Amino acid sequence: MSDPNDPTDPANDRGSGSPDPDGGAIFEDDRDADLDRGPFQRWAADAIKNPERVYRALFYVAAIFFLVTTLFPFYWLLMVALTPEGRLQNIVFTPNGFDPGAFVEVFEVIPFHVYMFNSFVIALGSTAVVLVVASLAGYAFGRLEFPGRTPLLLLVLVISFFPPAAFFIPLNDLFNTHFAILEPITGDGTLYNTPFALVTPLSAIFMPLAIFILTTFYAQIPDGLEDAARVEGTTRLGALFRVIIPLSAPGVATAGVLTFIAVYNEFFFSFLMTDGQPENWAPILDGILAYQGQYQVLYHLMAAASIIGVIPVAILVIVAQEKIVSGLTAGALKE
Amino acid sequence: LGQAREPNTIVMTAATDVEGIMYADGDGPSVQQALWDAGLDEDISVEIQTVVSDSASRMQTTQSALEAGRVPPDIHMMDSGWTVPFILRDQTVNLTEAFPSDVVERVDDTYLDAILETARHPETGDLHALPLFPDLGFTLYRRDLIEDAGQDTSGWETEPPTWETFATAVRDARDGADLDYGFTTQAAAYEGLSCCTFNEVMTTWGGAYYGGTDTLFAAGDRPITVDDERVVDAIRMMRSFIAGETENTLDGYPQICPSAIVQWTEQESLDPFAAGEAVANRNWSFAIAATGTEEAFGEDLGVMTRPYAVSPGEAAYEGVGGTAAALGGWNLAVSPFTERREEALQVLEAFATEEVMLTVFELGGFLPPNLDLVAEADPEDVGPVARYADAVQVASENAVPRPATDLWPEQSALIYQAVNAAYRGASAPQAAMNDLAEELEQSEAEVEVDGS
Amino acid sequence: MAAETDEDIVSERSTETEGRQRTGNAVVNWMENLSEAAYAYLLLLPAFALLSLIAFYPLLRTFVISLRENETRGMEPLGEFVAAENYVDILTGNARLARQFLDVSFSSSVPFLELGTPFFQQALFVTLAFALVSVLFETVIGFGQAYVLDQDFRGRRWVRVAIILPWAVPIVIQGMIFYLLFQPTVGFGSDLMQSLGLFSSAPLANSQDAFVIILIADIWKSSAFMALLILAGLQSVDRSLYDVARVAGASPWQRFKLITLPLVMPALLVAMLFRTMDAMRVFGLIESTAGCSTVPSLSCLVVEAMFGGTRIYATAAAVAFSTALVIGLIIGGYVLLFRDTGGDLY
Amino acid sequence: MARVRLENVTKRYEDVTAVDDVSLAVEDGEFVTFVGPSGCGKSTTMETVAGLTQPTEGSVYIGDREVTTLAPKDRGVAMVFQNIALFPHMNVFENISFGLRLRKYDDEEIDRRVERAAEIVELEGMLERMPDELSGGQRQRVAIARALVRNPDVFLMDEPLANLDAKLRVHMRTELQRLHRELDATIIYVTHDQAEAMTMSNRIAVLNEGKLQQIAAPLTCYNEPTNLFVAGFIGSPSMNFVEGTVVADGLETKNFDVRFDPETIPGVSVGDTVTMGVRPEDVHLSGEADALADPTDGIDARTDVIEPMGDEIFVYLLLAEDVTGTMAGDATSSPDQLLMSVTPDTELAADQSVDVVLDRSQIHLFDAASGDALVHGLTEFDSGGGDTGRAGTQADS
Amino acid sequence: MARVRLENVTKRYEDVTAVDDVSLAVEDGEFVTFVGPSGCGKSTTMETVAGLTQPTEGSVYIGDREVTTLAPKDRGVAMVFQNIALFPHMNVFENISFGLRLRKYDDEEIDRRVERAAEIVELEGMLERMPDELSGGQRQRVAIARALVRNPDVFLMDEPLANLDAKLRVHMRTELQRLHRELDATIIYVTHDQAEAMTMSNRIAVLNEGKLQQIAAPLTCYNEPTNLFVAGFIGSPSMNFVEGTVVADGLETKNFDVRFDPETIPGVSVGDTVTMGVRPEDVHLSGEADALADPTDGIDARTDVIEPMGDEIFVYLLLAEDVTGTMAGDATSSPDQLLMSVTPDTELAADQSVDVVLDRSQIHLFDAASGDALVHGLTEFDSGGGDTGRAGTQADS
Ligand SMILES: Nc1ncnc2c1ncn2[C@@H]1O[C@H](COP(=O)(O)OP(=O)(O)OP(=O)(O)O)[C@@H](O)[C@H]1O
Ligand SMILES: Nc1ncnc2c1ncn2[C@@H]1O[C@H](COP(=O)(O)OP(=O)(O)OP(=O)(O)O)[C@@H](O)[C@H]1O
Ligand SMILES: [Mg+2]
Ligand SMILES: [Mg+2]
Repeated sequence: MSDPNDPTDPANDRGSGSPDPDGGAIFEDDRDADLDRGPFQRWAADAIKNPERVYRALFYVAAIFFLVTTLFPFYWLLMVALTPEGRLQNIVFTPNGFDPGAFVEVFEVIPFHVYMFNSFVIALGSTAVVLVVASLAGYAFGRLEFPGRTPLLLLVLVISFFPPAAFFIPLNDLFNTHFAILEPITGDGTLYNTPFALVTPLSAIFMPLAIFILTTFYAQIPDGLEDAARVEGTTRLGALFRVIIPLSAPGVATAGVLTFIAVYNEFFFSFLMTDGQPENWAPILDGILAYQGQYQVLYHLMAAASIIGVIPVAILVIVAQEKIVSGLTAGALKE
Repeated sequence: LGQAREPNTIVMTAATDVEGIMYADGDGPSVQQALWDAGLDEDISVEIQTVVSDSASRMQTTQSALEAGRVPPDIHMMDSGWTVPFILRDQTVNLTEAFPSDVVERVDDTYLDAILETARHPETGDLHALPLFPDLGFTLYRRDLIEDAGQDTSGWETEPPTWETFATAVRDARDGADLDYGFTTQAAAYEGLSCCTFNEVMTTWGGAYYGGTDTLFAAGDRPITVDDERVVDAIRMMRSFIAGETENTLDGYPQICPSAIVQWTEQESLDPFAAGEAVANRNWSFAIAATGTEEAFGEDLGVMTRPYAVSPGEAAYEGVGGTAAALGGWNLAVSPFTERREEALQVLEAFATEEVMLTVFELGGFLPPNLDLVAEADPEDVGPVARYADAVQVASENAVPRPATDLWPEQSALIYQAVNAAYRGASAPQAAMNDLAEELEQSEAEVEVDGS
Repeated sequence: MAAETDEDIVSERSTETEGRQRTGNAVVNWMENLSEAAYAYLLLLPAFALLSLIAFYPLLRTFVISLRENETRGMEPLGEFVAAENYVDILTGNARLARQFLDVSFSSSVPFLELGTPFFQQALFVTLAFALVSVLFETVIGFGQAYVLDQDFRGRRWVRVAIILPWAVPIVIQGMIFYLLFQPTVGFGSDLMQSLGLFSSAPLANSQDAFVIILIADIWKSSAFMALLILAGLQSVDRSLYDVARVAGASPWQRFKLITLPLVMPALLVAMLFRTMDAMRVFGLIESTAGCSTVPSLSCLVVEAMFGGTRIYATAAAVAFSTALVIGLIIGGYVLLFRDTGGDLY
Repeated sequence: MARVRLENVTKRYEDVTAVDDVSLAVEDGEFVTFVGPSGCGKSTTMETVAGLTQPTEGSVYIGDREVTTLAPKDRGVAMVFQNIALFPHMNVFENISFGLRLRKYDDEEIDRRVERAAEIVELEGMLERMPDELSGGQRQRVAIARALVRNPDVFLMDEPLANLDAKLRVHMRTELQRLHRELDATIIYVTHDQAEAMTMSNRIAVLNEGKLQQIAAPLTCYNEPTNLFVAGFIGSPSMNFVEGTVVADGLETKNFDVRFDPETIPGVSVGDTVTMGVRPEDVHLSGEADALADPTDGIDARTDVIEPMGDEIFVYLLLAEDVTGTMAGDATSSPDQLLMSVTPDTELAADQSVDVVLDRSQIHLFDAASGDALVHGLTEFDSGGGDTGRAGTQADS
Repeated sequence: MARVRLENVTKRYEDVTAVDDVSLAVEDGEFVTFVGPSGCGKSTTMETVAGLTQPTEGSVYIGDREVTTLAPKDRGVAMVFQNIALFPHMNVFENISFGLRLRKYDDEEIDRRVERAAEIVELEGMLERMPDELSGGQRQRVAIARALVRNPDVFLMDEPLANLDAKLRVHMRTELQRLHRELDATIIYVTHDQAEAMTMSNRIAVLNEGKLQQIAAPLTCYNEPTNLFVAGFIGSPSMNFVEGTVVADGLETKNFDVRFDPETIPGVSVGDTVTMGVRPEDVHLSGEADALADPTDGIDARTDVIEPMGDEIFVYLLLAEDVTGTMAGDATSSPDQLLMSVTPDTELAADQSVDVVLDRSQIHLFDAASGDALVHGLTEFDSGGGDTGRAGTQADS
């Protein structure tokens, strides 16, 4: 902050000119800004004190700025939803006409709630699978030493290098292949049109992100806490679930929210794995796209549907953020 | 969790609009009933597997099902723009062989030729899909405004004016009525530009992609004529419409199109027209139904095919020049993988009957592939389109299909990019078309390699 | 009390031993006594089993596909083995694609490389530019957002939801919002930017303008991703370290630079890493706003080749692998660059 | 200049009052140690001085300024935290130099100071280590060094030596004292080690349940505790307390009497219940009574536990015949027990009868009800009330 | 049953050997305290016993089993960590009951045990609090309670009382001792508090730089340290060391001589350089010489710093005339200084001439080179070599 070599720095101007406390002290060359304060220093200190208030003001400005910029497109989307069909013109701050009927119509045109339910179930399932499997992997990568750790971790990353389309042909084959053992479960013996067909690939595709997030967060939990848990009688896995995961709550919640949202809105693989029928586990995006005609697009319905579709995610975020308690490690360790 | 198939159902893909007319709420008419009435076995019911309406996504759905050999669906509804590639990949059932010959004959005789072309094997000429309904491009205009501006529009329905007359009339009407827009059309860089709107404009200027209409479905050894002067002039005219007098435009053609058309597709171009803010609009038959009702423009709506610049006689190639209407529409193809092939064929046969066509037309507003039936339909049921039966007739006579070979998708992308760039003024028309010609030639060359 | 404990103690002793036996079933014991490495491999097994089936195996097959010839006709989509021919076509601008991966030629004049097509129509450049700019902005904005959310203030939970919400919007809708916003008849974005002299009249059809629109749309949505991850990192920082720093005389900026940033770095790096990879695979957003021919990205090429209607699977596979290679190179750069900062992650 | 003053500082958490209306002043250059039972509010008080905690009520002054709401960085304090709190991402050098780097000292100066500080805390070879490669005591030393390198007006040290061994502790104690002398810095110190508190501080502040009990020179607290709490808290092992009733010629307790003239002591009247306090080292075997100026009468006792400590021996005495021995450490709480401290060469066995005397001049009386001190040091009736050595003052309450 | 045995345990980190070839056995039910300077490997040794650290070499046995690679949970140990390591997401109750809940004890039993443990550590009202709402000492007490509720074969306690005040510490000490007696548990304990080590342990293990120096009963370590290190480390303040040369009639040091017969001591011969050690409490004013059985000749000295500690006074003596006083604490390192501890009633002022004597029976001699003890307690030539009290044994080295 205050530069000891800067003559313009008020902190260096020792108004009192008091001699050094003790010539023999090792710290005789005391440049600490705080040591003695004349009136000028006090003035300077007050000026430094003000910035805290300036920071506060800046903070509010930033908060409001972020709120406005993130919410405006939603507001605009709402205006689109409220604009009656076919009058989609010149929308700035108000809808062109006013027809909240779109929010009812979305359910009348197609069973949108079924699509939502499908997406919700699939997202929940995939999130559960991802969190469990990635937690195990994250624990291994983040807290254990073993040969091949870095190469394996990078190998996981490689999956995310590929555009989803790269998986299309083989997976399309795989999921339409008839497996006799599946017949009792899925009816026709293929995974197509079943929730498994969605949960499995989606879990795999969103796994790398979760593994990386969890690896990072698990690695940061101090060893001391895991040690304490193990001496208390947990297994290594027990320590993971009882101590490390709860303490990584921000990371786990984030990985969960990100996975959930990604799967909830996923289209590409869902499109591969279902025929788009709501009764066949088609996800929400199939529903939203169903409002598109060959040449016509029912923008107001799409807007309304997507606003409705976002609600479960918003609720999830509200619930999950309760887990993101701040200062989780406070009071844990003396070190 | 998965669902086993119910016996005796034939699953057919379709968008929600078709699904909406398939079954009746109560005792009302329905397509299913019409199918049964037309002789379909009462045991067999048709189940619609709804797909996203967007043509590109539908093609992907179809493609993934057929590549994986998956059934259901037993019947795929295919865009006339991309039926041929599937035929070429042996992913359809040869109807000429599978149908009883009388049915084949009836189809050959009564169906609109242009749409049938999109459902035939380009090499053998065999029918591999049954057209469900064609669609045609129309120019919609505000008769009242144009007449107010002093232009007589009587007769436009059957004999469209020249581009010059049309453009001047639109400009006058726009200025007279103080509207925001004159003529709205689709010129975004998308399939609709290459297959349809530009195809139409080019045709009315006597130009063609591959030297006329007889070479449309056989890629490989055919001339590339996109760098022809006619084609370039067509672009120049559009450039005039968009930008007024500036570089690469044609004299005598006023500015009548909003510059935003280069990012517009059907919906965006229809909206201003429907809202009364434009004088004319190029669109598909659904737009007639949307704007021709009494609540909308009613009698004030004029419908015609495209204005033209070069008459058929003056045109250098076969089948071009004069007015034109782009051909869209959908065909039904039986999946070669279905175990219910007979039943599926029965369903298709039933679709080929006039009753069913009429029912589809009356309930859903989809033009029957046998366009003579338009006049026969009950005007009460079919709405405004009935009023414009003449225009529909002219359109069917001047329908221009896209050159939907197996290479069309990639060529189409090249074309719409080039045309869009030229429209926007991002490249000079002649240069753009020269480059395009080169690219198309390269693409065509692939076939010769493949073919050999 | 003392006497009472005496008894407890005796009874307790036996229970503890029993308890120990109860938790000690065979599998648990076996797992506990594995060496650290063996245990690590065991934990990685489920993840790698799933990934192998759903990711590695398909990728292998796709790679094989990329080495064969396209067949546009007939049932069989692939022709003969042609080795790297598809790759060569891609890199030389001869692939059967509407927009080329890369289209540069050598010239005699400075700077010796010439673009065959404008910059914004070359998939590689568009993708790299997009990734660079978007990740840069998203990191800064995401950090800002996370920092705001990390503070204590009333209504924080609602602000948090609000800031995260864009990430919850499906890409199609995200695209739709910005498509309509910049549709002159519908939204005001186009007019606004035009009046500022920034955009042309049809911004969605103009590669440059559309690129900016896509950037804005992406930043709007994806900053939330960054914010969420960075926030999680911030929340995990031991608050007592800030006390130490404050007493030591650190200004807010110094606390940020010296404590927050290094401690959040691992989370930040993960966020940036995945954002970069995501940005380099951008497709849906482009498709639903300006379209792939206006702003071609690498993924656009893959999708168009794969689903464009002309059946050129081999080309598609080759483009996909080339894309992955490009991303891999960039990520490799990251890993090298942040080797030290990322702690023991890499 | 760097006088630290608290004025009616109160800090309340939801249901706990951690600091309760504490007012005190630490003079410039003074070394004040806070002592008190665990949880009595020592750390909280320090945090208020540092500015890490805002007092619920009251104000804090450093030098001439009110700093109650001032940011910590502007208060000119350095602090050693009880929970150590090293920066896990910085090595020892970086941890120690943190404050200096913030102030942009030049590298040379930083090196010099860090080296010197590392020398003081005996961490010379470990500057490159990361905190998680250090032992508990090493970490604590880093924390100390981190505060030492800076030259603030006020040092706050919260149990800085808790994890160090006796030798290092003595060394650190000396170093801190020297630093204190040389820098003339004001030091506020928390420790639970009596020796530390005794030897280092100018004054000791005794806190209990958030309230300030006494603030005075170490020996004053030891010899003249203001109340029972301070008397019992200062000194280890703790003072013996025996309750009794004041009678005309002294004090009557359950097992023995102590004679003195109650009239001479203000606030004490016959019939009062008082608590007598005497430290273990003021309990002597009657054989040594000669050495005392003013011993009490002999008290019969039996030895219970004998705890040899090396340099002294603790002897737990049972006064009543029928009492069964309890364990060491609890002695002070019962009227039937006394703890005696004798020199290591004394030969005593457990369960042996002994006769002990108390050093009358070192007997304290406290009001049994309020706990306030009544008198420090008694004099016998007849003898002329000589002021023998360290005690014998009247409690000033 | 729960004998703990380390066999040649070595733990090396990259460039540090934290534990160096340590072999020791802690008998079933024994209470052994590890002491040693900060960083000497105490915690690391404990961690090897708990199974948290794998020794680089050597093996660990608990009871009859080798447990070197066994998981911590199967070793039947409970541990109080030096860094406390509370689970920050659990309240006090949950923290304490963690181990019990893992073992699926029924709720009632858990409640009972936690309550009892909370009582022992005096945390009764705080079971609902989260760790970050506790003071440093309270946290430490939670950590202790967490170990106490379980009933393992072996308790490992790493400085469990470091943050507690003297009173609570004495109380906890008693509780731990009682627990030890009642449970018959094996306890391995680390502390830097000499009093704790002395009073609680059956044996003390002294470590230095990872090596075991001595393991013996507390008084043995105090009175018969095996080497200079142990002698200097045990006892606070530390033993005085003076180097000297053995001559025919005793030892000659710079400032004084001590007479004895070198012949009687094995391993010592005339001309050797040896280090003499004498504890502060064995330095007496010559006025007190009568009380000693065998005092040395008087030594002239001058008082330097005087440090009153309450129950004793430390007097720093300067032996040579020309030495300027250095500060307290450093005395033991110079041949010109001596630290003396006297009773608090002794009246001494700084800078006063005094005559002191050493208690010959408490003088230790060490080999100056190796540091190994040569003899504990000298006898004068003429007197018959009476074994006076606690010392006088030959070093067994
Ligand atoms: N992870 C590590 N890497 C390198 N050195 C280490 C590591 N952990 C401990 N050490 C070193 O090992 C030695 C022994 O450490 P240990 O914690 O056992 O000491 P200690 O006796 O408990 O000390 P203290 O009394 O300070 O707690 C120390 O010098 C320490 O610096
Ligand atoms: N955040 C909090 N919420 C509630 N109570 C708190 C909080 N922080 C501290 N306390 C309580 O305030 C009291 C004083 O705590 P403080 O840390 O000042 O004690 P201390 O004197 O430093 O004790 P120790 O010697 O144990 O460190 C304690 O009873 C503690 O439990
Ligand atoms: Mg504290
Ligand atoms: Mg330790």
